Amino acid sequence: MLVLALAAGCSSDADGTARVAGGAASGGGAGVASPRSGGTLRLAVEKEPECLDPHQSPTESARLLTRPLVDSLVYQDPRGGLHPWLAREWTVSDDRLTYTFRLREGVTFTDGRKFDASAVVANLDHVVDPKTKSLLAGSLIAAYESAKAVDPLTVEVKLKRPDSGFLSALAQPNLGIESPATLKGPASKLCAVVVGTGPFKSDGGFTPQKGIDYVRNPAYAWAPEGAARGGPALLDRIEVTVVPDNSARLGALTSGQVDAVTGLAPAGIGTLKNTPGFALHTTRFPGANYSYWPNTAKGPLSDVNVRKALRAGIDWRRIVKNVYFGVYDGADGPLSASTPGYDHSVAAAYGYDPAEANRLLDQAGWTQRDAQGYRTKDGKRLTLRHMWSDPSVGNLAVQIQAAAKQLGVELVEENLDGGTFVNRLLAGDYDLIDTSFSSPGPDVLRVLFGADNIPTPKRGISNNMARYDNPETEAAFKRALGAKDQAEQFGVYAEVQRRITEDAAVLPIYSPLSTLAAREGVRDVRFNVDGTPDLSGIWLAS
Amino acid sequence: MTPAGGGPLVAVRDLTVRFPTRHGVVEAVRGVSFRVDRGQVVAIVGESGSGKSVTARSLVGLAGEGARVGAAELAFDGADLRQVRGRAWRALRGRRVGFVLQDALGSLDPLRRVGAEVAEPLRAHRIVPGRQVDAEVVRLLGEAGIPAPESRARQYPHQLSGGLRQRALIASALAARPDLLIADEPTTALDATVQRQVLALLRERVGDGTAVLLISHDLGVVAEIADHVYVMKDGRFVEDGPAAAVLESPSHPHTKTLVGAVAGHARGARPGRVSPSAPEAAGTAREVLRAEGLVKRYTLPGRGEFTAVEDVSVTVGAGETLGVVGESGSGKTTLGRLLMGLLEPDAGRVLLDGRPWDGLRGPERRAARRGVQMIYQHPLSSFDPRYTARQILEEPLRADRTPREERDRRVALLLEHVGLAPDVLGRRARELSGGQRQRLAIARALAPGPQVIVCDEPVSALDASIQAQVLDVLEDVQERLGVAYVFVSHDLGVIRRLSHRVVVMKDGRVVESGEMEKVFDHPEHPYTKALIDAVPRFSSRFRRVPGGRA
Amino acid sequence: MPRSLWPWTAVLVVLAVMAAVPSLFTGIDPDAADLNAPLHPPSAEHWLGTDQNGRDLYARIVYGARPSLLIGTGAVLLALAAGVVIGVAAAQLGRVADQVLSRSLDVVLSVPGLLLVFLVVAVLGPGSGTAAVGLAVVSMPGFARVARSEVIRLRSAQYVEAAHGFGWSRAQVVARHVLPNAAGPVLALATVSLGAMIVASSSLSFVGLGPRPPTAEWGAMLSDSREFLALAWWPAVFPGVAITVAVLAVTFVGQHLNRRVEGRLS
Amino acid sequence: MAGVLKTSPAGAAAARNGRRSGRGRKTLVRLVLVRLAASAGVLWGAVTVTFVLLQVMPGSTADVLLARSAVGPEVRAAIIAEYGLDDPLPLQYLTYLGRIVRGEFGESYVLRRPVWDEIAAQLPGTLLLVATTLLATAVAAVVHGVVSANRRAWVRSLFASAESLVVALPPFWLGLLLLTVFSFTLHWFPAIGSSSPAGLVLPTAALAAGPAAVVAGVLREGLLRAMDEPFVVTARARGIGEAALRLRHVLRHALLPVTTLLGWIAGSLIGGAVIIEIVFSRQGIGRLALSAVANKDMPMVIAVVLVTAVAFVLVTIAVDILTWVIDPRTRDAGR
Repeated sequence: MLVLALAAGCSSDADGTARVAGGAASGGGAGVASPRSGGTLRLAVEKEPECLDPHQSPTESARLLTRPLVDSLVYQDPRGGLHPWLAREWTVSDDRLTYTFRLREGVTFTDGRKFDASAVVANLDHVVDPKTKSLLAGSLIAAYESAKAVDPLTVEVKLKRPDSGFLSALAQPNLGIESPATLKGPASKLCAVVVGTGPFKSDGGFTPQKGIDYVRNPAYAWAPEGAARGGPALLDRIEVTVVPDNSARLGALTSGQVDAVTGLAPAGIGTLKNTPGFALHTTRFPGANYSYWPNTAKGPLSDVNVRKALRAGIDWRRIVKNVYFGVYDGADGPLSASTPGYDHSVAAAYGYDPAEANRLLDQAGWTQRDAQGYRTKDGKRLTLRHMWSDPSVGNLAVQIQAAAKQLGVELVEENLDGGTFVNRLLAGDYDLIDTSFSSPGPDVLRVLFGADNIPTPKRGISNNMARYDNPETEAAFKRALGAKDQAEQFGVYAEVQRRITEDAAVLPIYSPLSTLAAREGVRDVRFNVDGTPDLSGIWLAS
Repeated sequence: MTPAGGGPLVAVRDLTVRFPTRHGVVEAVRGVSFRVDRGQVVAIVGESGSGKSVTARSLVGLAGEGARVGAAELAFDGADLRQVRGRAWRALRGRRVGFVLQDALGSLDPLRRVGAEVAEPLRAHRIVPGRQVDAEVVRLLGEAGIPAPESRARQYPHQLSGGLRQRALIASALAARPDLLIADEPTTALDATVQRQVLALLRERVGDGTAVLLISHDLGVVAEIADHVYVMKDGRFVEDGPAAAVLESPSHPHTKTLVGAVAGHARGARPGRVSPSAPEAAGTAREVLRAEGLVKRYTLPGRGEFTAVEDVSVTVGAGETLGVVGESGSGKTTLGRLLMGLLEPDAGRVLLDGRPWDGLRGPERRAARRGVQMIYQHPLSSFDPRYTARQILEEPLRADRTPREERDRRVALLLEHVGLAPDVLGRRARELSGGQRQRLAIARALAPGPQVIVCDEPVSALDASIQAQVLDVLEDVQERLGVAYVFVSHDLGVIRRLSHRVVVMKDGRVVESGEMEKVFDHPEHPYTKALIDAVPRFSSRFRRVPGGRA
Repeated sequence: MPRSLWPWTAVLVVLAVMAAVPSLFTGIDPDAADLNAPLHPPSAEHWLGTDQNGRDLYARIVYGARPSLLIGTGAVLLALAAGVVIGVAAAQLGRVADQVLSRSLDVVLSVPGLLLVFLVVAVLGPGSGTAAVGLAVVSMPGFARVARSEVIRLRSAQYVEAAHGFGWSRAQVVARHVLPNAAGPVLALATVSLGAMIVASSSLSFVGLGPRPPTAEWGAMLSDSREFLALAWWPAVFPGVAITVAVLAVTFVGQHLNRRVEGRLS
Repeated sequence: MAGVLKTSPAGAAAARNGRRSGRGRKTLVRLVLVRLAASAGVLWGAVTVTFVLLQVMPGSTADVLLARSAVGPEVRAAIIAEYGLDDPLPLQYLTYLGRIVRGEFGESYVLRRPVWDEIAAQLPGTLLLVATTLLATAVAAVVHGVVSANRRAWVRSLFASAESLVVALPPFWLGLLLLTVFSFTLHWFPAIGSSSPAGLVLPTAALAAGPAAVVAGVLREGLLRAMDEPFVVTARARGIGEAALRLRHVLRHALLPVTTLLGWIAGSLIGGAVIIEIVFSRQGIGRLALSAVANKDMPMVIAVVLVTAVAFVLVTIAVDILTWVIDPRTRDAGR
């Protein structure tokens, strides 16, 4: 209850888009029968956005719930490829500071207004306007300087500095194009009702603790190239209900109260696997795995050997298998294996080797043992304070704690209230923090290990929780931003991954799954580039 | 009056009532026989727990939870009540037999309008058509001598004075024009004057030919109206006969005590003691307590001021008894508290031994407090429920740090003064009998060695026979220790017996004061006259008997 | 004490001992996670089965007795102490103080209990102690009110009046007569509240305001069990039974004691 | 009784100048006015206490607000400026108080919507549940209480034990069991919060069970006590039936304590329904408040506190009025 916000938030925030490994639906989805139109999809979701407007809200749920409403200039397919959408085509200047977009014709917002260059300019300006208090979108296009409408169907965007991630940023729902009229209205209105050019519209908008209802936008004719299907969506309506409680959500599905649910807990997945009549659609979230982030700046974990020992001395895979009923996969590196730019060569470093672990600890000087069998160095016990504020990871923590004890390391579980958590995070007063970090590409490494992302009282919350600061990587990040193409960018980030693995700057645990469980009749369940299910592609067989 | 034709209205032979309890069967009524004829007033007299109420209630099948009623004959107007079961009683109750309980406050449903209560029997037995009920209720209330019956009918019991409540209760009992009216202690807790009126009302009813079965502990009341009297003790009739005969020449010792008790008060004398006279001629006695122009007002939220005591001045001499007479609400209790310094007067002052209360502060005042003690009407509530008799008696002694062994001695002495056996010391107050409790209260009041004891209705809650004993104790103590009493009571008999001087209070004012004999034999103020007349006739009738029951 | 009460008294004693020295009842470490035995049904090895971490439920229930019962008890004691002080103060320190204190009590009452506890816990940080404090704050007004009305009632009692007559000082009278006799009803309320408080504290841990994991606490155990309801019923049943039995024992024995006290006083 | 004795002279006095009923109504009006006046203070107190608690909570509001976000310094500054988060506390307090007095509850820091819209959206759900719960409680209690009242002692004690058992069940656990059995397993009722009648059954049951048991007990005690009152004997002696006796006389007396109790329950439910709302995933003002506290969303928390406090005040006044109606003795008591 207490500020799951933080951990939950982190698990989806920052650098938006994700590419889905294995792309399309797993499980009994893709249609044997031919797509049929009509019907209402009743969906129960786990989390809700505090504000629906993707320009303002940073949450995964805001992306999920606004994707059916708003289209983007650029479409990024589940494999990461970039395709025209509202922008028919675009060119990039050689200095990579000017982007010119040619817009699609005949696109209208669901409030009847025409989509044109001025709309794009209005949206981009709105996102970066401090008054919008954007909690994510603004920072996604931090490089943005200005935009101008060259003609009704041409937009020219200027950047402050090169940003190799700019286009994929634009593909995010967070930079989805909303009707300019609504942008002029009060920000509070946007938190309930978002009007875009999407395949669905919702006049009633979003009600907290309740949900949101969509109806098909019959005029929709501008589905992105590379999408499953053009033309209007097949579903007549989508009714989304917010049901935070896992067991209740599962119960709602099995009792037929809803057609589909998202964010099933592993236990639920386990249950559903042996319940006939239901299909489980999953995909790995790309980006950083769910990991323990060691405080590399102070405390016992500032010693790389201790970090390495922890990585080798705990059988992470076995624990994950146990706690998550074999649903989640173990992790091989800072990034989940499904992330574009993932460097497979690091995997070897993430194996279970207790002997090596004990050797490292001895080498680090933690040679003595105290009464309870914990290692000590000059009388001080090897104690690590694990700071967490999401009770839902309790079970995992318990098992890790037990495993660490085998190693002679004491893990102190600190279940803190939000305020204290934040204070200590900013003060760097912790040894371990746990969180995951879904994200479209290797760019996320910059967010997670860049020196200017170390949270401090002055800077406020930021995402380098390992407090990792290394000149090599800093230099690498600069090069990555300026990279002229993806290959170059990936090359740079591969170095970074090896460097980080060498420094054991993160203790990865598993790759989180984005799940959508549904009754058999729910067909063509695909996942968006950021790992959220693509609701507008779904159709109902019965 | 003679029975009006037909058989007896009520005929009872060998009535027994048993109550099975956890500790075996309790026999409340042990074979009593009596009859009531039409138009006759039959009284059953006895002290609390004698079984008189149960006897009466068995006539309407209300003897109580799980009561086992047996009788050789139990007939009402020829009908055998032994055969009556469950609902059948209802035809009898209210319709043929009206029932008036004591304590009208509790006997009228406090949540319902008086009118509704009176109307209940009318509706239950369809005495008059629904439309006419209201009118009938008003008529009945008027008949019961209630002024402005229309408005009264719309009021609630707590808004009526005790007398009016009792009248209303009688009105509802008579609503269905029953042949028999059972009146259980109909006048207890009523002021003498009111008592009188209620009795008059009952007598009037008898005039209409309704028979009355009167239950009472008060011989005075019985003497007023009863034709035939049964004296009850421990579930048996110990004596019966025509009222006059029984009362004037009681044969059974119990009857004698009862009569004696009343007589004693009435004559202000008891065997072996001539009418009281102060140590020195009253008034000239060394003055221990003096009140000058006392005034005490209360502000009642939302309805202005109410003056409890208005310009009252009294003096009490050492070893003398000042009787304070007055009916409820006359301010006599407030006066007592003022004298004790428990209340601060709004005007005037109280001097104890010539030193004014208001001059005293802190320890001084506390010390002075010990000079005036109080005895309450209900001793039980004046003892800390956690305390044993010993603790109760020791407390005042601890308060002035009397050393241990000294305390034991004093306690023993106190017990002896009030005639209590030492074995009570171990018990808690509620384990003692009413009489013992009041003795204990006296003993405690004596403990601090006071000069004055304020007695607030000290015996009115006690049975007549016990009353007598307690009054004896008070007198003995006064003779031995020369303590002065301020004796507050509504009971003229009691006042007359104990007091040397008397003040009569009405609505917070002293209307008359002076030597007891003078005030009682030659009352000047009309109110005093009324009070004295109101004392049930029996006592006056009795006073004519020379020599009394010595 | 009536026969029917013996079993409940026994239960109470057992629970007390459990809370004091849990190791007497089981050799198993309640926090020992057995990776191979998650959610094992009741068996000879695990009498009440295991939870999602393969921890022995019986052991956890035994060790859970302390936090589960102590929070409630602590809350009652705190509330009792604070309530009596405030109540007596309100009754004794004159009209103004009375008004101020009584209104303040209304304020506390007017804020929804759980929300208030939540605020308190948020201020003090989660944990058993703070949970107890929070519950105490919420339940204190009840005690204060009873204490106040009792003191006011007794102030005018005749035996108190009489005691003044013996020359005691005001304080002495309060100490000798008022407080001891006010104790009865207040303690009665305390025994009644104890059961309610135990339930309340379990509700708190249910929403995550109780002691921190992995501490075994009955309410928290139930909360964990929800996730696995479809897979295992035992983690969702036994802790609840424990709470209910504990509360029943407290209630019945408490009622009996109250009757005894009343009997002695009236 | 004491009350009666205290007030009877006054009543008699009033009776003498027979304008009682009029004054009675006046006392009621005065009573209500006094209460309202006092409640203004209570509300102020509630707001102040909440404000203080929120301020002494660890963590700066800005940090907690931005915890879930990735924002540049200018946005952070904009937020701090807009909500005046770095004004001195007294100033923040007074400005906020001023706004409330003017009826402006402001905008939720987190939801970025007028708190009033939010409450308007969530309150009905809670009120509905509270209403059904109270209804269920009252009905169940009266039936159970009346049925069990005139029985043998051992039957009564059996009922009493049953009540103790129900009271001892943690409501959330009861809810959990009901949900598992009737929703997940039998599929009789919906598993997730809905305001449809069917959706209300289980939460109401879970919420009402405890209170109903308590009230039933109190009611029975009241009935038994009332049956011992002398006026019952008198009434019987008038020859009225047992049914009439219970209906016209006894029940009303027993209802007095029950009214107070129900009022108390109503008051506590408005905030206390939260846990059940969580178990049954119902929307409600309680959950709104809890998450608001977690996020230091001051305007939202205080608004909720105000709403519930007002409800509390209204309920108490309602109880007073009811007592006034049922028990004439209180009418002359003034206050």
